Amino acid sequence: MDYSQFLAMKQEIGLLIVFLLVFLYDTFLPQRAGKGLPIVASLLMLVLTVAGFFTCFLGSPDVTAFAGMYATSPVMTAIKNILNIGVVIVLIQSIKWANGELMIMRRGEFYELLLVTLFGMYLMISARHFLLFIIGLESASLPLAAMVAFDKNRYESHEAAVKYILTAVFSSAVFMMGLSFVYALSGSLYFNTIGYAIIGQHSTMLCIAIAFVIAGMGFKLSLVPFHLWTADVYQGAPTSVTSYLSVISKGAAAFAFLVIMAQVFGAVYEHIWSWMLYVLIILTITIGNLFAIRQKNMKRFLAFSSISQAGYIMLGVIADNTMGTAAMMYYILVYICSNLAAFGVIGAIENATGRVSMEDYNGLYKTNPRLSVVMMLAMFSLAGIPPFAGFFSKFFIFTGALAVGTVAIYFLVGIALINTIVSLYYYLLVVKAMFISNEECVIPTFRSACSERLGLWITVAGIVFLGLVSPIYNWLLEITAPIASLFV
Amino acid sequence: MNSVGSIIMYVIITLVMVICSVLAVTTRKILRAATYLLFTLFGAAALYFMLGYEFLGAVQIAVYAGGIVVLFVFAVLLTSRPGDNSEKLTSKSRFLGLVAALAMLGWTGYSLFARSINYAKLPAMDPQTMDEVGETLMGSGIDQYLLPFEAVSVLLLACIIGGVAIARKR
Amino acid sequence: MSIVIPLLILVLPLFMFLFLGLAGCKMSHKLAGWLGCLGMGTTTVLAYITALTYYYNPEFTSAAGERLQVVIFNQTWLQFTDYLVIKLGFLLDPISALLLIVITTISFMVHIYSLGYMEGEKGFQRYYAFLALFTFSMLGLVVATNIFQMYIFWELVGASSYLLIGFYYTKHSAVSASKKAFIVTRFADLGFLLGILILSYYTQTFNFIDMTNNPGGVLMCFEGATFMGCSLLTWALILIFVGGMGKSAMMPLHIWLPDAMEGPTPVSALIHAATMVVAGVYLVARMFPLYALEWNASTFIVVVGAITAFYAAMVACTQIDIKRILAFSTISQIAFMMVSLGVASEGEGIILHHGVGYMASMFHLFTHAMFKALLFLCAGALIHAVHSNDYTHMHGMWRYMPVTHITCLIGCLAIAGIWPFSGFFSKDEILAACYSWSPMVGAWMSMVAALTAFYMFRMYFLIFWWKEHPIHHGHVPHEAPLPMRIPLIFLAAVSCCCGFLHFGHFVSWNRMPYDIHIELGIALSSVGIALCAIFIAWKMYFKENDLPVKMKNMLPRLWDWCYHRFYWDELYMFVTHKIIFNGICRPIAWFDRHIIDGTMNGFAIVTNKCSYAIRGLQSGQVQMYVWIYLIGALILGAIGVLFLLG
Amino acid sequence: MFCCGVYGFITRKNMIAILISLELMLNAVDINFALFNRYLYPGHMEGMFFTLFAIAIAAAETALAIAIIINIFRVTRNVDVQGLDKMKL
Amino acid sequence: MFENLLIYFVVIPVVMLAGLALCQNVKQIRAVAVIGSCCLIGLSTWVLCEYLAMRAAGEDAPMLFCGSWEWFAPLNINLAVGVDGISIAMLMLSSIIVFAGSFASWKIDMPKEFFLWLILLSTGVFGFFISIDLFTMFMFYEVALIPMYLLIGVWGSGRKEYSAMKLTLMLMGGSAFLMLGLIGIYYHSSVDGVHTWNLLQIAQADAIDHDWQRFLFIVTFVGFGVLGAMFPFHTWSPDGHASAPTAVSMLHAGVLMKLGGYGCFRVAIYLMPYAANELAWIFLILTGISVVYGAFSACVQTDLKYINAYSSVSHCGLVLFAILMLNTTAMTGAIMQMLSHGLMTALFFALIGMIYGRTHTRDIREMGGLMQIMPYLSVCYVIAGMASLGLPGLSGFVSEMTIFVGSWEHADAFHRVFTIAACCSIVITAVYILRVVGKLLFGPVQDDHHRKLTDAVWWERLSTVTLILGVALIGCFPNFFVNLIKFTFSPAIFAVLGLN
Repeated sequence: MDYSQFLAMKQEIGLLIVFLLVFLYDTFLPQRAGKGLPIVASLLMLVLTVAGFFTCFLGSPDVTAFAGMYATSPVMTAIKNILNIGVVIVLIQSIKWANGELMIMRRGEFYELLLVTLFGMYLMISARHFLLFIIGLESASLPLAAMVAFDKNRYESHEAAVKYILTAVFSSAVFMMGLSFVYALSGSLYFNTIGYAIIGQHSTMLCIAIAFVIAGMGFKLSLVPFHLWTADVYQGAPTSVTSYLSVISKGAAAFAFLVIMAQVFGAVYEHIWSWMLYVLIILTITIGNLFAIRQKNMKRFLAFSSISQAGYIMLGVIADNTMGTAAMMYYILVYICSNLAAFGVIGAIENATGRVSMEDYNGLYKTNPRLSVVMMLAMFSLAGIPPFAGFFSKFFIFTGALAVGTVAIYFLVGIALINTIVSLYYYLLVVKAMFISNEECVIPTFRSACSERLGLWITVAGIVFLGLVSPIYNWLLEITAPIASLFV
Repeated sequence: MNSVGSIIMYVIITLVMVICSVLAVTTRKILRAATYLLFTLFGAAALYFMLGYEFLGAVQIAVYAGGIVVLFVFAVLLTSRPGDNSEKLTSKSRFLGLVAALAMLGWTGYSLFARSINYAKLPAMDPQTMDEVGETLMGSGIDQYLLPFEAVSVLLLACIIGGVAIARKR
Repeated sequence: MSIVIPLLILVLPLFMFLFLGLAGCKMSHKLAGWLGCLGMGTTTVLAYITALTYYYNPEFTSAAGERLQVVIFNQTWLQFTDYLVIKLGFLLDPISALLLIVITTISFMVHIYSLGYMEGEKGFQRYYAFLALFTFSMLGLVVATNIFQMYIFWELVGASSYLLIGFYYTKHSAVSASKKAFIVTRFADLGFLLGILILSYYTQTFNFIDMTNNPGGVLMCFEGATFMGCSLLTWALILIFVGGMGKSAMMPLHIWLPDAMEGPTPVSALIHAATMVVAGVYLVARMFPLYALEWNASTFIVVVGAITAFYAAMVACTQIDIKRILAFSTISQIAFMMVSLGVASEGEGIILHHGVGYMASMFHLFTHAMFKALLFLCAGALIHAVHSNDYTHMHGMWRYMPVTHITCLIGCLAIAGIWPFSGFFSKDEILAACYSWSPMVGAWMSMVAALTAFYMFRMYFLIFWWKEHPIHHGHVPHEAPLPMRIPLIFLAAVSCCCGFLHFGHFVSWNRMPYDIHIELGIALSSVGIALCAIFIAWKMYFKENDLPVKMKNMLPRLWDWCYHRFYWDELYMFVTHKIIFNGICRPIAWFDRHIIDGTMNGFAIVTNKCSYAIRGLQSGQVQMYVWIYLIGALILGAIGVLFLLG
Repeated sequence: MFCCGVYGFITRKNMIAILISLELMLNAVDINFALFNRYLYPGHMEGMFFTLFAIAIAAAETALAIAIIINIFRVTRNVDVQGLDKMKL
Repeated sequence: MFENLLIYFVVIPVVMLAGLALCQNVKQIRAVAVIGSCCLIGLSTWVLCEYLAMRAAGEDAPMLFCGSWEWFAPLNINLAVGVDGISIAMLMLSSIIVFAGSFASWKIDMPKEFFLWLILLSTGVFGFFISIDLFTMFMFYEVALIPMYLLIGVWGSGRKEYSAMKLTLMLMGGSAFLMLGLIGIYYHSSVDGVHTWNLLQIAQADAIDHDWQRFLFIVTFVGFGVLGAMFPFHTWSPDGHASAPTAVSMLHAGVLMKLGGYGCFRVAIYLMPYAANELAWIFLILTGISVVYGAFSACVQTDLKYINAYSSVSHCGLVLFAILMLNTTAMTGAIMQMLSHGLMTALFFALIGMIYGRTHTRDIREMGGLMQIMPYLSVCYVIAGMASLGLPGLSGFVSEMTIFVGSWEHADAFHRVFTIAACCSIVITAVYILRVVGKLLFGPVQDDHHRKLTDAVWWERLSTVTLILGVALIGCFPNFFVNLIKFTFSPAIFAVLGLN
C-alpha cells in the first residue's frame, strides 16, 4: 500500500482541506462569527483556484494513481480550474443570500455540502474506474438534493428536492444497471480495460448498456428526454443553488461524459453512440428551445435555456476530436460566465424584491440600468452574439463538430444553427422586457450588495474578454492536444 | 456447488425475491410493502451467501435489512395518517407503469439472453477470506479500493450533514 | 472650330439652371428673369455662330460638296466595356446645327415671352431654372455623338418636361398630367433602351457615326440574328422608334401630350410644340441610314405616322380647349414628319426621290417649330387676356388684340400650307415624297392636310370672330404686353419667310446640297384643298350660326368619339388602374403580406404551436418524468441497435 | 426485480412506496453485479466490491431521501407524490 | 498592427464607443459622434487616395493594405485586413452614411444609448468591409446585425417590437446558414490539409471540390441574400424599415443591406466560382422576381417607408441580379448600384424621417402639398426620387445602365427574359416614385394642421446635402468610380471564374 499516492490528487486534497477548514470554522467558532463564513469560504476557494492555476501553468504531468483508478492531466486540471472559477463566482454571488435571515442556522452546511459536491465532480472527472466514478457522481448529486431543499420557507424548494432526489436515485439505478451490463460484457470496471474489451463487440447488450449510461449521464446534463426534473428543480431551488446546479454540475458532467464516451466506448463511436447522441442533441436543443419560448419565470426560463445549451455542449462530444474537446471546455467556461451573470442578476433582484417573473423585468433599464446591461450581455452571450464570448464558443464548437465532415454532421449543425435563431428569440424577449417594454410597477431602483456586484463584474469581464482574448482558447487547444489518442 | 439442490435453492431464492418484490410494489399498505422489501433483501443476502460472497451477504443484512428497512418503518410511521394507509392506483398510471416495466424487461431480458450465459453452471471460485476482502478494500493497487473507500466516506459524511441540515428545525 | 463655343452652348444653360435653381430663391423675379434671358440670349448667339460657321465655312464641307460630320469633342463619361463606352460629345452635322438654331431661337423667344406671361407667378425663378435645364438637355440631345448620350439627354428632357408640366403643382390636374407624361414616355424609353441594348450588343458600338456611315457593316453584324421571323435589327429599330413614338406622341403613346397642356403655355410652345416632341423625329433622322435598310421598320413608321396624323386631325376638329386643339395639331404635324422620314426610303438602303422625304421632314420640323410656337404663344396671349383656355370664352377677339390676331392668322395660314407661308413649302415636299412612295399614302396625307386647314381655321374663326366678345364681370381683354408681343412678331416674320430658304442646300439625307423644286401639281392641288377647307371653316364658323350643331347632330357618334379622343385615355385608365394596379400590384402586395410574410410568420406560429403542443411533457409529475426517462433510454438503445444493424 | 421497481415507481402515489421501489431497483443492480462477477468473471472480485459500495451508496441515498420526504411531510402533511405538481409546464 | 491604416476603421468607432460611454450631456455626445464620423470620412478618403496612388504606381495585387495578425492561431484565424476598390467604395459609402445618420438623429431621445448602438453597428460594418478573413468577417457581420434589434425596438415606431424581432430573427437565420457555409468553406479550403479562413488564399488555392461548392454556394448565397433582401427572404425589410428610427433606416438600407450583396460577391461567388457558374440560374430567378416584385409591391403601398422598403427590395434585388450575371460590366454595375442605392435610399429614409417627425404620419393619403410647406425637404425628396427612378446625372441611372448593358451580354433566352424583366422595373419604379411625389409633395395641402410646420433646420440640411452630393457625384462622374471598382474584377476574378 502506497499512501503517497494520495499526493497525486493535489486538487482533491486541497479541496478537502478547504472543506475541513470550513467545517472547523463553522463548528468551533461562535455563532456571531458565522457572518464571516461566506467570505472566508469564498477566499479559500479563490486561493484554491489560484493555486490550481499555478499547478496548471507550472505544468502538471499526466499522473495516474491507485493503479489507474485515478488520473489527472493538464486537461483535467484545467477543467477543474474552470469549475473552480465558477464556484468562486457562485460563492461570491451567494454571500448576501448566505448571510440572510433564512440561512443563519444552515450557513455552514451550505458550504460544506457545496464543497463535497465539488469534490464529487473532481472525482467524476478524474475517475478511471466506474466505482470511483459512481461515488463521484453520487457525491455530486446527493448533497445537492439537500441544498435544493435549503429554502425552508418556500414550498417549491421542498417539492424540487423531492423531485430531484427521486429522479437522481432512479437515474443512478439506471446508470448502474447499464454498468452491470458493461461489466458483464467486459469483466472489468477500469475504463481502459473496458475500452479494449469492447472493441468489435456489437451486441444488443452493449447498445442497451450504452443507452443506460448515456441516460444516467443525461440526467446530470439534463439532456432531453432525461431533463424533465431540470425546470422544476431550477425553479424551486434557491437561486444560488440553481446557478451552481446549472453551470458547475453540468460542466463537470459534460467533461466526465466526454471522457467516458471517448475512453470507454470510443471503439463503437461510429456504430452506436454517435447516432444516439445525434438524436439526443437534436431533441435536446429543439425541445429545450421550444419549452424556453413560453417560460415566464426567469429561473425556469434559464433552466430550459440551459437544457438547450447542454445540447450545444454535446456537439463537442459528438465531434470526438481534440478540437471538439477544447471547444467544449471553452464553451463550459463561457457558459459559466454567461449563465452566472444571468443568475447573478436574477439573484440580486430576487434578494432585493423577491420578483422572478419575466414581466417583472419590464422597464428594468429605466430603474436599474447596470443590472439590465449585465443581463443583456449575458443573454447576448448565451445567444452567441459577437463580440461577446458566447459567439466564439458557439463558433468553435460548431467548427469542432464539423471537423467530422460527414453530411450527417452538417445536417446536425444546421439544425443546431436553426435552433440558435429560436433561442435568440427568447433571449431577446428578456432584452425586450428590460429595454423596450414599459410597465406601471417597475422594479424600483435599488443598490445591489457589494458581493453581488463583484460577482457580476467578474462575469461581465468574462463575457467580454473570454472571446476577444484569444490565448485562453489557444491554451485550451494546446492542453487538449495530448489527449488526441483518446479519439478514434 | 453444482448440485441439483443448489439449483433448486437458487430457483427458490429467486422466486421468493421476485414474488416479494412484486408484492412490495403492488400491495396497498405501505407497511406491508416495507415488509416485503425486507424479504426481498433477505433473499438477496441469501443469494450472496449462496454465491460465496459471505461478506457481502453480511453487509446486505446489516445495512439493508438492519438499517434501511428500519429507516423505512420509521418514516412510514412518521408520515402515516389515520385512514390514509391504503392508496388507490389509477388505471392510467398502472398502465404506464406496466408498459415501462414490460418494455424494460423485454429489452434487458432479450439482451441478456442473447449473451447465453449458462446460469446453471456456477464456475469454480476460490473462497475469499476476510483478509483478502480487507486487503482489497484498503489496498491501493490494481483492483483494490482504498480510494473509493475514502471517497465513499466523504459521501456518507456529506449525506449526514445534508440530512441533518434538512431535518433540523429552525 | 475651337471647342470653347460649343462647350459654352451646353454649359451655359446648365450653369443657369444650377445658378437660378440654387440661388434663385434669394433673387427678385425681375433679376432672375433677366438673368435667364441674358443667359439664353448668349447661348442663342453662340448657337447661331456655331451653326452658321458650320453651314458657311468651307472647312466643314468636303471637296465633293458633302457636309462633314464633325465631332467637336467627345469625352468618355462611362465605360462599360472596351467597346461600349458612353461618351459625352458634340456632334456637328446639318441636322444638329439646324436643331441648335431651332431650339435656341424658340427657347430664347419663350424666355422673353415668359417675362410677360409669367409675371408675378409664384416660383418664377424656378420656372426659369427649369427652362434652362430643358434647354440644356435638349441641346445635349441634339448634339449627341452616340445613342447613349442621346438616351441620357432624352431622359433629362423627359424630366424637365415633367417638372415644367407640373409647374402649377398645387393643381391636381397638372400633377397628374406631369405624371402621365413622364410615365408614358418612360414606358416608351424602355423600348428605346432595349433597342439600344440589342443594337449595341451586335454592333459593339454606341457611336452614331460608326453606325450610320457603315450601314452595311451593321447589317453584317446582325447576320442571322432573328426573332419571331424578323431580323433583330428590325426589332432594334422598331424598339428605338417606340422610344421616339413616346416622345413624339405617336399613337398609341400620344395620350400624354394633350394633358401636358396643363403646363404654362410658353412651356407648351417650347417643349410640347417646337422642340422636345420632335426629338423622336430627330432620333429617326439620326439613324436614318439604318431605317433605310429595313423596309419593315420604315413601313412601320409610315403606318404609325399616317394613322396618328389622321387621328389627331380628327380629334382636333372637335376640341374646345384651344391648347388641346394645338396639341392635337402638333401630334398630327409630327406624324407628318414621321411619315415623311418613313417614305424617304424603300428598304434595302434604296432612297426614293433623292431622299426628299428626309429633307422635307427636317424642313417641316423647322417650319413647324416656328409656326407652332407662334400659335402657342398666341394662344398664351389669349389665355393671358381672358384667363381661360376655352374658346367659348373668347370669340370676337380681333377687336381687342390686333397683334395677336394678325400673328395668329399668319400661323394658321402657315400651318394650312398656303403659299407663300413657310408651311406650304415643307408640307408640299412631304406630300411629294408620300406620293412617290405610294399614292395612297399621298392621298391620305393630303386629306389630313385638308383637315389641318379646317380645324386650324375653325379655331381661328371661333376665337377671333363668330360673335361679339362676351364680356364677363366688366373684364375687357387687352393686348399682350411688350415682352409677349416681340416674340409673336418675330416668329410670325420667320413663319412668313423661312419657306424661301434653300433648305435642301443645308440638309439632305446624304448631306450633299440639293435643290428643292416644287412639284406644281401637288402644290396646286394641296393649296386648293386647303383653301376649300378654309372656306368650309369660314362658312361654318365665321358668323354665329347653327351649322356646327347640325353637323354635329348629323354624325353624333363620330363627333362623340372624336371629342373623347376615341376613348384612348379611358382605355389607358382601364389598363393601368384596373389591370395593372388592381390586377397585378394589389395581388402582389397581398401575396407578399399574406403568403410570403405569412409563411415567415407561420414559422414563428408553428414554433409556438409546437411549444404549446409539447408542454404536456412537463406535467410536474415526477412519475411521468421517470416514465419518459425510461422509455427514452429504451428507445435510445433501440436507436443504437438500429444503426448497429443497418 | 428492476422492472418491479420501475413499475412501483411509476404507479405508487406514496413517496415512501416509491422509495421502496427504488431500493428494489438498486438491489437488482447489486444482484446483477454479484451474479455477473460470480458466473462470468470468477477470477476477481470487482463486481462484488461494486455491490458493496453500492449498498453503502444506497443507504446514503435512502437516508437523505427519507429526510427530504419527512421534511416535505412537515410542510404539506402529505406524502402523496401526485400532489407535487405545483411547478409544471 | 497600428501602422496599417485599415485597422483604424475599427479603432475609431471603438474609441468613439469609449468616448460616448464617458459622455455626460447631449452636447458631448453630439461632439463625439460628429468628430468620429468626420474622422471616418477623412480616413476613408485618405485610404482612397493612397489606394489610387498605389494603383497608379503599378501595384497589382488583388488587395492592398493587407495586414494579418494572428488571433486564434491553432484554428488559423487571423485578423486579416485588406481592401480593393470595392471595399473602398463601400467604406466611403458607409462613412458618408454614418456621418449623415449622426446628423439626422440630432435630437433623438436617450442619445447616449442610441449612439452607442449606432456606433457599434458601424463598427461591425466597417470591420466587415475591411476583413478578408472569413471568421472576422462573419463576426463583424453579426456585430452589425444585433444592434438593430434595440435600435428599432427602443427608438422605433409603430409595430416596433414585432418588426425588430422579425428583422433580427430573419437576419440571424441568414447568418445561421452563413455560419454553416463558412465553416464548410474552411474545411474544404485547401488541398494540403492546412485549412485557412483567408479569402485570398482560399481563392488562390481553389481547392473546394465541385460537389461541396454547390452546397456551400447555395448556403452562403442564401445567407447573404437574406440581408440583401432576396425574394422570398425579404419580408423583414418592409416591416423593419417602417418601424426603425430615421438614422437606423438610413444605415440599414444604406449600408447593411449592402453587406449582403458584398458578401454574395466576396464569398459566395469569389470562392465558389464553379458552383456560381452552374447554379447562378436559381438565384437569378429569385432575384429577378425580387426586382419586379418589389417594384410592383411598392406601387400600392401607402406608407412612405413601406414604399421605400419595397423599392429597396427591388433595387437590392438588382444588385444581386447583376452579381449573378458573372461578368465585369454587370458586376461593376452591381457595385455601383450598391453605392447608388445606399446613398439615395439613405436620403429617402432621412427625408421620410424628417417629414414624419413633423407630420407624425407616414400615410401618403393623409398628406399633400408639402412642397408649399417645406420646400427644402420636398425638393430633396424629388431629387431622391429622380435618383431612384434613374435620372441621368444622378447615381441611379449609371448603375442601372451598367447592369443592363452587362446583363445583356448573355445572349441566351433565359438571361434575356430576366434582363428585360429587370429593365421593366425602371418603368414601374417611375410609377411608384411619381405616385408618391405627386400625392405627397404636390397638390393642395391635405391637412391644415400641416401648414404651420417648419422646413428643415441646419443639421437636417447638412445631412441631406451630404447625401445629395454623393448621389450627384456618382451620377456625374461615374467613370472614376467604375475604374476604381473595375480593377478588382479584371485580373482576380476572371482568373478564378475562368470566364470571358
